[in-house]
Amino acid sequence: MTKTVTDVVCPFCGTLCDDLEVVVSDDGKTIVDIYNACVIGAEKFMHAQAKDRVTRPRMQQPDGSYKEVSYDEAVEYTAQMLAKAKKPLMYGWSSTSCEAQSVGHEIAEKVGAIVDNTATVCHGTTLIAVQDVGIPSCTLGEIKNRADRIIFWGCNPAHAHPRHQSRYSIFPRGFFTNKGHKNRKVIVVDPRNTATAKMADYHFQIEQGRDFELLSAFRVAIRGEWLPDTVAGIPKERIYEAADVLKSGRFGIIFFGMGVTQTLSKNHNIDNAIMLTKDLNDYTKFSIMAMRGHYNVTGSGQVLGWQFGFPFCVDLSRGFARYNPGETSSNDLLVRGEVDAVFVLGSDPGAHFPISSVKKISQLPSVCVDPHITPTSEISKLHVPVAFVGVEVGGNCYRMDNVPIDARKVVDPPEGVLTDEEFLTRVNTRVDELMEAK
Amino acid sequence: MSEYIIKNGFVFDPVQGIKGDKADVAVKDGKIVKNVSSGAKVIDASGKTVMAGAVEIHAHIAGPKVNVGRNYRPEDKLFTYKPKSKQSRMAGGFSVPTTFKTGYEYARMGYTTAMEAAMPPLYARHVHEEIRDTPIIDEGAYPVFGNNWFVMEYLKNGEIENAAAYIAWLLNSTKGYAVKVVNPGGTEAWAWGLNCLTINDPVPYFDITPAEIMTGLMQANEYLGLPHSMHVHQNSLGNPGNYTVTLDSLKLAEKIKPNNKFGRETVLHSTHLQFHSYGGDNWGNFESKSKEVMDYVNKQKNITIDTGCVTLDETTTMTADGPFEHHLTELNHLKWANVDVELETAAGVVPYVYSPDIKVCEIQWAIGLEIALLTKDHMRTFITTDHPNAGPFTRYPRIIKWLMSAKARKEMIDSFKHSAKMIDATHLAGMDKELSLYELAQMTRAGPAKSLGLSNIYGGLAPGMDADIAVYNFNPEKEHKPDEIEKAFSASAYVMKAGIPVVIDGEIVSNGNKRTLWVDTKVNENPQVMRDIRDKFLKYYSVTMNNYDVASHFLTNPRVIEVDAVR
Amino acid sequence: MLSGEVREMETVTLTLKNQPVLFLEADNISPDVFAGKKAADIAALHAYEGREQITLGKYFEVAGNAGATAADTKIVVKGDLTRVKYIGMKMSAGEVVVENSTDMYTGAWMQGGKLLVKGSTTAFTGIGMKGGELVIEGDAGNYLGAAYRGDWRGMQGGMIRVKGSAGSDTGYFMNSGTIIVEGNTDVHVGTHMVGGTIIIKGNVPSKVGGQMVEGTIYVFGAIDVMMPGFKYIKDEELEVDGYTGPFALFHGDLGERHPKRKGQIVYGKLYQKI
Amino acid sequence: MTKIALNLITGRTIQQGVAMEGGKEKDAYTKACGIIELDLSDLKKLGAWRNTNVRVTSQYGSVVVKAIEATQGPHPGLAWIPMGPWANSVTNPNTYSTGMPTFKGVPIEVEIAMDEKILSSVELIQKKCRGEIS
Repeated sequence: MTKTVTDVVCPFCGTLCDDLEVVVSDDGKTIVDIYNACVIGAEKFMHAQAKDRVTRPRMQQPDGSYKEVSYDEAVEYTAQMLAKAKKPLMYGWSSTSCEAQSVGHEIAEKVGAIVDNTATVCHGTTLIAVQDVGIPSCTLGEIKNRADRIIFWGCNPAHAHPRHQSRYSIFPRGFFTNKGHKNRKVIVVDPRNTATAKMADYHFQIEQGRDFELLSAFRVAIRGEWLPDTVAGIPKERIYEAADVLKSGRFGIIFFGMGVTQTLSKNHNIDNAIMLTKDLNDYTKFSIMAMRGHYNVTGSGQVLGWQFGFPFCVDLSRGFARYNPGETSSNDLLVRGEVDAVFVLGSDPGAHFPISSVKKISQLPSVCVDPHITPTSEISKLHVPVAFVGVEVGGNCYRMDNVPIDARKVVDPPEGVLTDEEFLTRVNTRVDELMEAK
Repeated sequence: MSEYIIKNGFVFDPVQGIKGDKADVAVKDGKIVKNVSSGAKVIDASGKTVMAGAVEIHAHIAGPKVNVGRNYRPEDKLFTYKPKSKQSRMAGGFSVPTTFKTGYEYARMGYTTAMEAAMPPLYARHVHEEIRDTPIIDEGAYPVFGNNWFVMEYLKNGEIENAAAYIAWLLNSTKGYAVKVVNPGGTEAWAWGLNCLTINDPVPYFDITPAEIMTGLMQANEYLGLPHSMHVHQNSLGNPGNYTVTLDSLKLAEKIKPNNKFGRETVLHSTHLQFHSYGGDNWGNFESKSKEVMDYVNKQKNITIDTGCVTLDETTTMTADGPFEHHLTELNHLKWANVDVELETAAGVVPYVYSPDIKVCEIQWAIGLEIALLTKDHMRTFITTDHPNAGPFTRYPRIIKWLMSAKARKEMIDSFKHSAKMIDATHLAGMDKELSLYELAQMTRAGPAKSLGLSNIYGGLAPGMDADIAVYNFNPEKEHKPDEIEKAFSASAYVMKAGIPVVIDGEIVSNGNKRTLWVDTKVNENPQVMRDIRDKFLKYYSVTMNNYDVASHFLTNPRVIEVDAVR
Repeated sequence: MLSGEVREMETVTLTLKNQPVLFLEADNISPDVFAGKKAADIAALHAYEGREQITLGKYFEVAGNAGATAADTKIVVKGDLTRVKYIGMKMSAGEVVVENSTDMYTGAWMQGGKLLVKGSTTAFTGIGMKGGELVIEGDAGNYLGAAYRGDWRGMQGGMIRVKGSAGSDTGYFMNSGTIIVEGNTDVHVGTHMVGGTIIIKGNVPSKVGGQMVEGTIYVFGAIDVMMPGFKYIKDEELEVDGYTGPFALFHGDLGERHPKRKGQIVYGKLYQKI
Repeated sequence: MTKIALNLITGRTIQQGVAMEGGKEKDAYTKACGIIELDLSDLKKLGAWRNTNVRVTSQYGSVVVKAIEATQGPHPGLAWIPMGPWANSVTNPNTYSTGMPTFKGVPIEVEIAMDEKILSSVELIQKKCRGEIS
């Protein structure tokens, strides 16, 4: 006999699909089958079942090998490291629940840490742009129900957010869009002829690194002003044409991704895209949305926001919160040698930071809390395996449009494996004792 | 058994009609009692003013748009952050404080209960997560209904009972407290970039008017007998000449009778009236219409209002009135955030600088104070800043100063750049009314508590009520310079929340025992409404119906108000 | 004080004794904070290394006493200061001379007085500046004279001169005042500028004047890629910081909103030396 | 030995996503991310067959990956390595004081490295951190 858990929330990407059905054995220990998930989401649930999974903390030995230790020893090492450090970096937080983030922030406040999340290498520049010019946006259901103009700028949902187009953007039939795809015109701006571009009515194969110029050109065209013959490799006629397509819609949306946040101009690309959206609201209704990556990177920004007032790069070292990406951002801190310990939870900087930053982590006291073996876990002094959030433990998460959805537990974690929240709570208690002693 | 006795203070309690007599207040196990044993801890309040903990009826302090305001304004926290202490977390933000600062600052001013004025249902979990992280004060949140597709469809067909059943379902799902209406119809119109600027503008596609939405929601509210009345932010907020729209909206209440078991005698709460009492037809001839509006409010007994006083600060405006925020950013060109929420509502956020050098801002400042000073029944007018829209709630002590001291008002007016023009466009300069402490207690304690249907537990010092008590360094028998008034109400000498001391000498001493208020309403089975709900989730929502409900683990110490509307 | 009157300044000399393990936050090194203090009091002022509160005396040899007010206090800072932040932060008067290179936030939120750095600085030099004179003899980093995050009120006044080169985002959200870079800069000069003057004597790769509303930018060297929203208007003969010659005037950013004055639309001005 | 100069961008692919969730220590992850996608014209310039090991070098480091034909081309002059340790061996750490490294738009040189081994993610990172390879 098996049982089916419905309305399961997928803990992979910011699309945060909440319609998965997971068939589990009746002892609730093994996942038998998964429905409605994309291939990546399905793989995530399946990997939780991997036989070779690490289930106990491991401490790096002088020869670089790893030796199994108890959770007690892991808690002690972590608490000691954080309590000793003058300025520890506590990084990650995007693949865990808001409840766990909250406990992490308590610890960070006590030890004067810097709390940064994966936005720092993903949509951090978007957050900077929002701080400079705001952001007119909407929930994904609004797009499904109303949108007839859709731009994907520097993003490739066909690969990064596989169910996005069918659930929310290109294909769904909504209240005012009962013809689905036929109601919509799709524009893709990307230097490659991506899988998403192949589905578009218009593809602008932009000269890489010239998004800021092309966005400006769109804004000039919207105002009907003069333009040079080509901008970013695109002839001005096509730019004026696109401007008319955008103005003639009833409800438009710009989705953008790392193609613009990580490209030269960075926050300025997003800034100008937001201003383009604002300009379009003088003619019709237009919104813009970041294609957030990790399933709860948005939640980390929210919890940091209500607790400290900043969405990432939060420096608590002086007993109050400060913020300034470029100084208090993980890669700048590491490369400049501003921190003396690194705690990573719910992210893999070893794989996703430039190597110069990774080398710094490997030279510092470091703890990696992660269900997986990762490049980070294999260069950290301590690796602490934990239960998969959204598979083996529930918790609140925020979708790319900031809609909170409470992730469900579908199976038990392996015998004796702690959750993020349990491990952090024990570290928090131990840190209290150590700071008290000081 | 924790016992306290607060001795020899000048007590002001409208619930018992006590007007400054020297009296003792006894507390046992979190409640006010007649008397306590000799072992009770004595708090000396001699020479001080004693009131019940204040009740905030309308502020934007928790939820998605508030957090947008925090996250997108790092400059709002620069150089003003309060470090952590042994008892308190670090606390920052001037116009949009963090959740910790929100709890601490309310408590320091003697506030022990606050209501979040606009909860987008789809984001209810977020609102409750912030409420959970807001220390000390009891909180509830008002879900917004005025642009909700279910509501508009039922009311268009005159289906009050179905609207009521849906309201009950939504309050239960979102753990909400009251029926909030923001720019009825106008916010749905905004989804197409449009608006409804009078109560008779039809809503695009839904073919219903704001007047029909407000009337229907008042009827549904009284059908259910909810503790609070319908709470409305009217159409055409902030526009010159909008006072006629305001009067049209208020008049809708004439047809409605209150029906509830909570001692509430009103059917409509009209919020931040300052923003809705404007004359003129452009910013040039912009003027106060507070007299016209307050003349009506004073004689129409089934209405309550709050002021929405402008404090002349740099602040952050935020409202579910999406089209208004777009209008504002077109005026001041400052950063604009907007979120349209599927099937339900929208919200916008824009920073705003209320400058004492700008005529319109000076006039707005005067109108807010006029509304408070023209009030005849202080149990029906409440002091707010529509935090943070007209200014941060941390400015309440300053507003109290202006209301209690004609001298303080004169000093302000004289300091204005356009004082002559401001005087011509307003009534304030000619007003010598000075608010009494008793009237203050009505407007900040007993009044809002009664309007919320909570007069049996909050807003008073009668035995059996919650031991929420504020003691101020303010001797009513002495003369006070204006700034002494502001100082006294900024940092309470002593604040007790449900019998626990939380503030001593203006400093936080405990994170208290905050509770979350919500209204659990029982109605008859309604298969049609449940079918409609399932259908809309299947077709139009982006989350499943089973992932919509806010689970109980999001609420700390829930304080459930039961309503039985089964017929 | 009367014009021509020479004012006697008291001088405090700080010499770095040893390098901090991490970085030193020395926002107290400012004439406003030192004013009225003796050497010993100054050595007792707080500085921060991570979460540890320490005294300036732990890292600096302090010699000399400050004047009675900021205006008659001069501070000379010596030693390798590349791990010291916030020197001259919020100073409103007096004088600070940094003998070598220093780190972030040098002269940040400066309101008045003179700050001279004989070496180079890194990012956020003079951000949120309101007044005074800030001179960097070496190079400056990114966000020179820029706004703090989220603030639409960038540089409000004063004068910044960099003898070497600057990084990206020079004069971000600039409102008023003058920034002169005698060398080159990286991308984004005067982005979101609404007023003031920026003079770049060297080259700028691209993204010059993007989203500019008002204000004036002069570029003496090459611009690899011009923003599409800048339209050539005419040539003009101008005197710019000691150089006189022909410049090509461009109006922009045409993609941005522009105010009207006396019925005329006001544009941002970009002058490029011919 | 021919070297060709290209502009590198990095990012997600669905194979990278699946392999990452399957385990970064596994071969599948190396197969999904230890690659560089080149336009057919650039493969020709390089004189390389499809699926040849190549060495990618930038100002910031060097790494050996397998050259394959662009799956989302054509994009002559543009090279693509899926996000991961291989890409980040050569990406530009300059954040322009925004916190964001420059993961896209990195000038690289590509040369055939037939006999050089493609390391697994863990080997690659460990060797680089220990200074065993540059």
